[in-house]
Amino acid sequence: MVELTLFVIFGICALFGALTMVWARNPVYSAMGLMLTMFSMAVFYVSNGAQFVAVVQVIIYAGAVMTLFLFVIMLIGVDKAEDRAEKIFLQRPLALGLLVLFGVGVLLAGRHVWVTGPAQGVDAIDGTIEAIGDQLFRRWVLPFEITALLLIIAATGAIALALFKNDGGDE
Amino acid sequence: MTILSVAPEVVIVVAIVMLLMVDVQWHPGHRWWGVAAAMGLTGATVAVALQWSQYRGDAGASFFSGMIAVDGFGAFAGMVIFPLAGLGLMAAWPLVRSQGGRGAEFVVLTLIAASGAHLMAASANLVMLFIALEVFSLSLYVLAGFTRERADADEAALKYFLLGAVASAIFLYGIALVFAATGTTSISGVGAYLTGNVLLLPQGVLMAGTAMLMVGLAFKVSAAPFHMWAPDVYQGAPGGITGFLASGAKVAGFAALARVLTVALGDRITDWAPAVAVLAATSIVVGTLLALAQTDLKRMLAYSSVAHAGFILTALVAGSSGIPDMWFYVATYSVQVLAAFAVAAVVSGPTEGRAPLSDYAGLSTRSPWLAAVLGLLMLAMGGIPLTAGFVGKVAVFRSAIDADYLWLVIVGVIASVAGLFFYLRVIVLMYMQPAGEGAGRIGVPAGARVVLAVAATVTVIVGVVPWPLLEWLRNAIPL
Amino acid sequence: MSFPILSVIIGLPVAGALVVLTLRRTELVLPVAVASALVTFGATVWLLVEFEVGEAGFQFVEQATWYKPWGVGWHLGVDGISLLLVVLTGLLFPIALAASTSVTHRPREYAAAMLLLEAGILGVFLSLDLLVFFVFWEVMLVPMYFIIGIWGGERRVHAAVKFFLYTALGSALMFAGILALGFLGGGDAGPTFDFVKLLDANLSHTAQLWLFGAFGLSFAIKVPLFPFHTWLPDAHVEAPTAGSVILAGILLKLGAYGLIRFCLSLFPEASVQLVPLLAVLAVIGIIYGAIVAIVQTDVKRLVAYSSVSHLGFVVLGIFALTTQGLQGGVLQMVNHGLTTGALFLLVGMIYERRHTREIGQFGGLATVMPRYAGIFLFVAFASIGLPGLNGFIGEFFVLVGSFLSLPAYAIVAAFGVVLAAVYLLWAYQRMFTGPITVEENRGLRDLGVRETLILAPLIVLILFLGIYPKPALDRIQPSVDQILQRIEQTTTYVVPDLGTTGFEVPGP
Amino acid sequence: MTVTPGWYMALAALLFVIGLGGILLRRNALVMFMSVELMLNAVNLTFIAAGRQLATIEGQVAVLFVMVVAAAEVVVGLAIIVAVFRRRKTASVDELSELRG
Amino acid sequence: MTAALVSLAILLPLGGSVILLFVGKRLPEPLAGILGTLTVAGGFACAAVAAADFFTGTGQAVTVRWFTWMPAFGVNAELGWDRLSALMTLVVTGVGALIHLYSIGYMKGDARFGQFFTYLNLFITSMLILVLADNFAMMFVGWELVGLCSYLLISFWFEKETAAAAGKKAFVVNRVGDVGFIIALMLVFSHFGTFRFETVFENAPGVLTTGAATAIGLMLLVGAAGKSAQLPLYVWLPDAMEGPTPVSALIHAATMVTAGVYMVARTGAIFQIAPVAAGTVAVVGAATALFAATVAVAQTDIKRVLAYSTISQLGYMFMGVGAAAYVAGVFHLMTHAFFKALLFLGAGSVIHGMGGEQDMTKMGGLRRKMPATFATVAIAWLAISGIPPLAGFWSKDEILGTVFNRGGAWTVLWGVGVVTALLTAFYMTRMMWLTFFGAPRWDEGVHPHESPAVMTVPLMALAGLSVVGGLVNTPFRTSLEHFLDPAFEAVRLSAAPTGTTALTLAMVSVAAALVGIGLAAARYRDRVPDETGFAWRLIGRGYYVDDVYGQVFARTGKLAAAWLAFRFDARGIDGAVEGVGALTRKTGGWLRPIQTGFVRSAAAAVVVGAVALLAWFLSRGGL
Repeated sequence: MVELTLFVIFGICALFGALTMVWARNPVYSAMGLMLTMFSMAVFYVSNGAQFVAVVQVIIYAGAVMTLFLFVIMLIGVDKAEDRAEKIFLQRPLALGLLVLFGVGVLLAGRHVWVTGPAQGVDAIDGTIEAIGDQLFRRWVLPFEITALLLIIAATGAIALALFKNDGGDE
Repeated sequence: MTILSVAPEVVIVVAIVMLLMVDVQWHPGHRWWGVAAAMGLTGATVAVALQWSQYRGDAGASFFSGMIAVDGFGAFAGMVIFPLAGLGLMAAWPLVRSQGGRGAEFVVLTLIAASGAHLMAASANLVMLFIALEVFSLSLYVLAGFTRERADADEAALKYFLLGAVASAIFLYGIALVFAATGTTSISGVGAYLTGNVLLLPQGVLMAGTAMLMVGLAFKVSAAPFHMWAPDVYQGAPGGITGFLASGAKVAGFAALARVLTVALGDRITDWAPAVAVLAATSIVVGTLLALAQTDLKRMLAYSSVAHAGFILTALVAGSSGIPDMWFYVATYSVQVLAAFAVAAVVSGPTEGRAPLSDYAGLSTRSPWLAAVLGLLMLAMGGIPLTAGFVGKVAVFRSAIDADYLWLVIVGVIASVAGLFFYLRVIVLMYMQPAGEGAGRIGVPAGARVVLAVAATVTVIVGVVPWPLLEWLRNAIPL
Repeated sequence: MSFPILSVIIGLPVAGALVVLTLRRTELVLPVAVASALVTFGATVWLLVEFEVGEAGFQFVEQATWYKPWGVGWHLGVDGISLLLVVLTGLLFPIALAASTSVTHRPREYAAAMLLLEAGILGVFLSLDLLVFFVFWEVMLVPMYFIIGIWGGERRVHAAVKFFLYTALGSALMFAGILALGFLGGGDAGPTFDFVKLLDANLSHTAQLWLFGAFGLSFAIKVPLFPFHTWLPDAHVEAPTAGSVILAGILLKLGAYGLIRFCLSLFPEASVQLVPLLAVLAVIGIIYGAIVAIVQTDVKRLVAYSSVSHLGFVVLGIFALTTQGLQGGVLQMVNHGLTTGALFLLVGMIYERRHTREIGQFGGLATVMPRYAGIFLFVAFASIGLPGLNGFIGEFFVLVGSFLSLPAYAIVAAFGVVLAAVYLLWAYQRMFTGPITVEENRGLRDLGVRETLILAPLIVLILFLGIYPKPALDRIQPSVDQILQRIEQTTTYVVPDLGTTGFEVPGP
Repeated sequence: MTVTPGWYMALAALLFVIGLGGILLRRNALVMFMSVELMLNAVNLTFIAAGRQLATIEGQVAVLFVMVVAAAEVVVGLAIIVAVFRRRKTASVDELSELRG
Repeated sequence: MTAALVSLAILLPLGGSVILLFVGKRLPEPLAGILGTLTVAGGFACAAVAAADFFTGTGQAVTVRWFTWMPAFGVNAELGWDRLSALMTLVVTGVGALIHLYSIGYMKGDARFGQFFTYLNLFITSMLILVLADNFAMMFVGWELVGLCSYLLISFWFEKETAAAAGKKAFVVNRVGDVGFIIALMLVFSHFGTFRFETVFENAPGVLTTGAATAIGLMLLVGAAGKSAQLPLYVWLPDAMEGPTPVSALIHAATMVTAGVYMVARTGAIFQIAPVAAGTVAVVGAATALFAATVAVAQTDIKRVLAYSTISQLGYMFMGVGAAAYVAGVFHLMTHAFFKALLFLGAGSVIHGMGGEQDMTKMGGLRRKMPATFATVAIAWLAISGIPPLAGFWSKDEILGTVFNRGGAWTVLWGVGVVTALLTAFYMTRMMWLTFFGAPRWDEGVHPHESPAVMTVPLMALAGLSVVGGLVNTPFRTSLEHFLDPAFEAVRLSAAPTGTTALTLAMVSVAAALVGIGLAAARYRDRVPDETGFAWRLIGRGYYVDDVYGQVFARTGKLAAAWLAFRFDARGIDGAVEGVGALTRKTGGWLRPIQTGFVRSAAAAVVVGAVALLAWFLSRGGL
């Protein structure tokens, strides 16, 4: 019952946030909408037994990442509100049609049952740090190491692309 | 041997670290980068060669709790990718040098992309595959926009990035749905689940997941209609790196696609083969037709790569029996396309994005060897015999016919004739039309020379005597 | 295995091409190329001499498996049908090369392209593995494309591309057909592309029809059969002299050769069923090509259309499915190679002098160039099919041979004989007789020794084959009969019987 | 009424579609990028919900990896957007259409 | 021995031709001619020696086998030496030698003197191949080769456009006939499986149905009509007069044009089974005879008179062989060879003497200037007119008599023949009077003179033959018939009338001749009447048949060909080909706008693909 309540409330929040993000003309509002959705997600994670992930979601995602977004939004100007005119021929009707089809498709796919795979265990899972850490450093150690490469890319890439030295900029 | 399974990546990472640290400390310049990259790539190649020698054929195994597969398939991919990255860097070297100190980052990103590509081919787990794909793609996004002198590069990078992100999100969604449907993210696990169980429940989620996995990978290999980024990116990206961009994506993308389709979904071939066939046909037709109308060499090559993606997909309709043929095509085509873009980089400039075809008029007088190699490559891409391109076409069409996809073959052969038109146009320009006013001789940088020599040699030798390679692939790669 | 003469024959021009490319001195290029082509010719003559007359099967066979899973291998052999064409190829190349002294632009590449072309053509005639055959078939296009495109006339690029694409389109379907055939014919043992093995393939009727279509279209374009002929005039007009000689002399034969070797042998049922279609197209080609040739104003175009007409005879002969018709078809290929080759050489010689091929630009040439005129007339008459010259034998065999099975077609085709006289003699009249109308022509010099020597072998052969064709026919006949036997065994077709029953011609 | 993981997954599907909508309908590169993040979040929710039903923690691990990837992607993406903005003073992707045809 | 001699008869002229081809230019003028003449004369000698056995009655037909020619047809290069071919060989080489001799004088000073004899010798060779062939294929070879020589010699003076055109026309029209011949060959082979005369004729009654025989016969007739200038293929012969006069004499009067007659005679066994075909031959012959005779009446060019006269006389021969009077046909062939060659050579002599003038209205009164020519030509005139006892009378009379003797509808043909005889006498007399009698109407500067001996000697020889040639086969002494009998073994010959019928008929035809001569003599005795009225112009132009042909075949044909070439081919077929290429390229162009360059379009495309794949996969299960 609690879960249902949470689901309904935060489900509405998540959808509202998502729609806001898409709908808002000002990117700041979009960012706010997205943040709302992310928080709602965190709640869902908790209800699904993924406490640690929920924490990470809040701290890293809703916190750090969105902050980064906001920084950039500020950097490139908050006043850049988009006008709603569509330049591309047929883009909107096409997009809406496609979205509906896509959504209907996926929902139809899960109409009967969403999860068909065999249950791996009997107990309800508990996404504690221990449980996750155990997985992460045993079974998933290789992907974990590989993510290091992602970080190198992020670092070098950001430097390469956005670090304008005096000679770099040509404004 | 566990360490051997990740040895290529380890070597690459070591090389990256050495490169960066030495660079930061002593600023030795581009020579050092080259040495480091060469060592890294050579080491990685040796490592995958070792993998090949020990794990090919039936000896394939997986390591790190089923995260990475070491088998003929992955090793061969590495044996293509790492040298390809080396060639790509050689072709891109003038570009690297033109970037001053940022060149180090360029080299690093290329190395990372190479290992990402290899990991894509070797991943035995869908999540692992996703990470590898991101490693690979993110580095390419940066490389595409690396030069800051030109607006085109920005545009290319942003387009590539946004579309790539969408595609990988869809791909990831596919992983999630497949996970939900089968309870595992292991590629072979999915396959085992699908073959080993009588599935009583409706399979909608599995099917939706399959569709999205295909979207993500088809995007990577630029199959129509997921191809629209390719021409813009290839045209906008700096000439020097476009070759690696195009060829690497093909190798890694097809490796991943083939592994997912045949290992995870091999049991469902009757479901996906028709879809692959239609994708193939669409790509061939769309790529060919659009290439016909181009006036820019790089853009034309981009569309032609769309068509080639279609040809390669043609091999996949035969399922796992088509994989050696697919590899043959991918391996030879990737060298060709890399070299073709390398020519563009020489003629139009390493940092330039655009390469108007008019630049190539009379190229045979301005640089006979350049023209000869580009001509050869055009013929190879057009599928003229005695080049690897022809054997590749024989291979993939053979597979398709074996799988009773004659219609696809007919579409393919007719489109290849139409395709000849634009390949021939390049030759016409180079050999049958005079050079423009004031167009002097073109000097070919040493790196590009190596690339062209290798590409020409591979194209001709494999074209004339393809049997060893074919035999090799056939024995080594059953999944 | 005995000495691999056939591989050597294919390899010699390739080696020659490589040597030519490395030559530093330009003036050595042509002699070396000619020498290389002559050595190849020598090898083909050796083949001719050593050929066992009366044997129907393949001789000098070389066989090696290359790749079992694909069923592909190196399988060469020569029989009566290909033998003469191989020799013809060997003969025409040195001649064409020797006639190329006017090529000054990139002579090395030119000579190399010609020699590679020769290798490709020889490969097509000699391969007995369909995939290898196809390789040669396609590869041959490339040097020809360059020869037209680089060393051709004004609209060379258009012509070269058209030539390449048109023929490639045809061969694309054949390619699909070959692959399909390999699988259909291989059965459970895996695919095979070995021609000899495929002869035993038990193809369904439908499969035969489809495959015939795929192969046939490719060959029809190459021949070229009406209405697939329009690339030919363009290619001929723009090609340099040697290119035209080879194009008309040999390249066109490849199509007809393919029809005999592959369509008739591999798809007998379909062949028998499609005889009316092919015969109609052939006859249309005969008449149509000739009529269109009449009004051409460019000599090369005229000869090109005459080729359409002549090749129509060849195809008619082939699909007559009688021994005379088939023999005539094969012989006519050789004949056409000699005569049309000579005609193009002659046109090239006048072009070198006057840089025009417009018939209107000439007139009265016989006065200033009697030897040229005489040789031209001689060759023209060979082309018209005058008895005593080679063209007659071929046409006669074709006409009488096809009358046995396709009387109505043969009768219509016979009118092509009249038209041939009309277009060639009218052209001769406009070019060589009457008063000299254009001043530049007054100072033209007659053929020199070199030019006469270039033409001499063709003239001798034209006469020889016209008077004494038996040596050629003796070699053709067994192989041709074997094909007919096969057709009779595998289909309900019966080669018309001679003399006993006859057929009714409605009386008054 | 019990909330099954299926509910979450259905909700995730909706969010995913909305994210996709942002890509198709918005032309501010930043907003588009945020839409991608939304899609990734939707996928994460799917992973977690499915993982719960399957009684495996693998779903959660996968989510963690996705987050890392997303973070790296954000860095690179924002760097690209900034670079574009520096040159063009705009974040509208519609103006980046010089390469076409 | 015989074989060698027969071979030699062919090889001698051939050798002469080959030698002259290579060295002709370097030989001094008369030498080339002498060589040519000697080889032909040598051929005659050989033939005469070989034929001696036939004359003595002991000779047997001989087959001279050279080599295997076309194995698949069972055809060898073989010569058949029998009485008919022997006779033909003698005529060809005999008349040929005389004309060669004559040509030495006539062609004097021509720039291509040697070449002329090359061609002439080649012609003799070809003609001998034709008459000596022992199978259809060989005959066709000769048939075509004489056509070639005819082409070469008509357009010998190729600088003259009309000459070149005439040569081409002759060849092309002949080729039309050849199609018939070829079809006949095809029919023969498909029925008999061989081309050998002997086999074919022996088995013809058993193998051929009437229908088949008729078809073969009619096709042979088409061929013969081409070569022998019968309706409707006669148009080339008048134009052929563009050639040097000896050529006209040799080829277009004495030998080549009679090949059709020879062929019909040779293939009599087939015509025998096909009465309809044989009848058609006769009808065509009669029609041609009459038609050409009327046209000849209105010609002013001396050679054109003779040309139409030749056509007309050939018509007689056709009538004869059509009526199965083969001996009579061949007989007339022979006599005609003598007197028509003589007429042509005489005309040549006149033209030579007149400095190239051929228009009879500008001649007149030449008998004094050129007595030898006049005398000889006069003999030929009487011979052709059918005045006994000259050669033409006997042979013509035999034909007419045989035709009459067959009764029924044939009588009509006989009537036509008589009318033609009258016309023949009329136009020949007209020619004589316009040329040799009356007042000179020469152009200024023309000084007629008698030709040299090298030209007049052949005239005299031919005149002699024209006088006595008829005597070999008179109703009183049918030696030619006896001679040829073995050659026509397989054929049932029509008999000539005997007794009073024969006499009456002879008197009728002589009367017709005399009337013709009388009318013409009266009309042209002292003046040149005005002959420019419509009717004269109509027949003068040969009833405009040639013009109609020109319009219908040449002009319309050319227009049609141009339409085919420049519209249908270039625009239609090639347009379609190029169109496909262009369309493909254009399709690429049309697709380009889809590639908008907008990120969001690309994204939409991705989603389109995703939706499509989704739809496909969902349709495969799960719904």
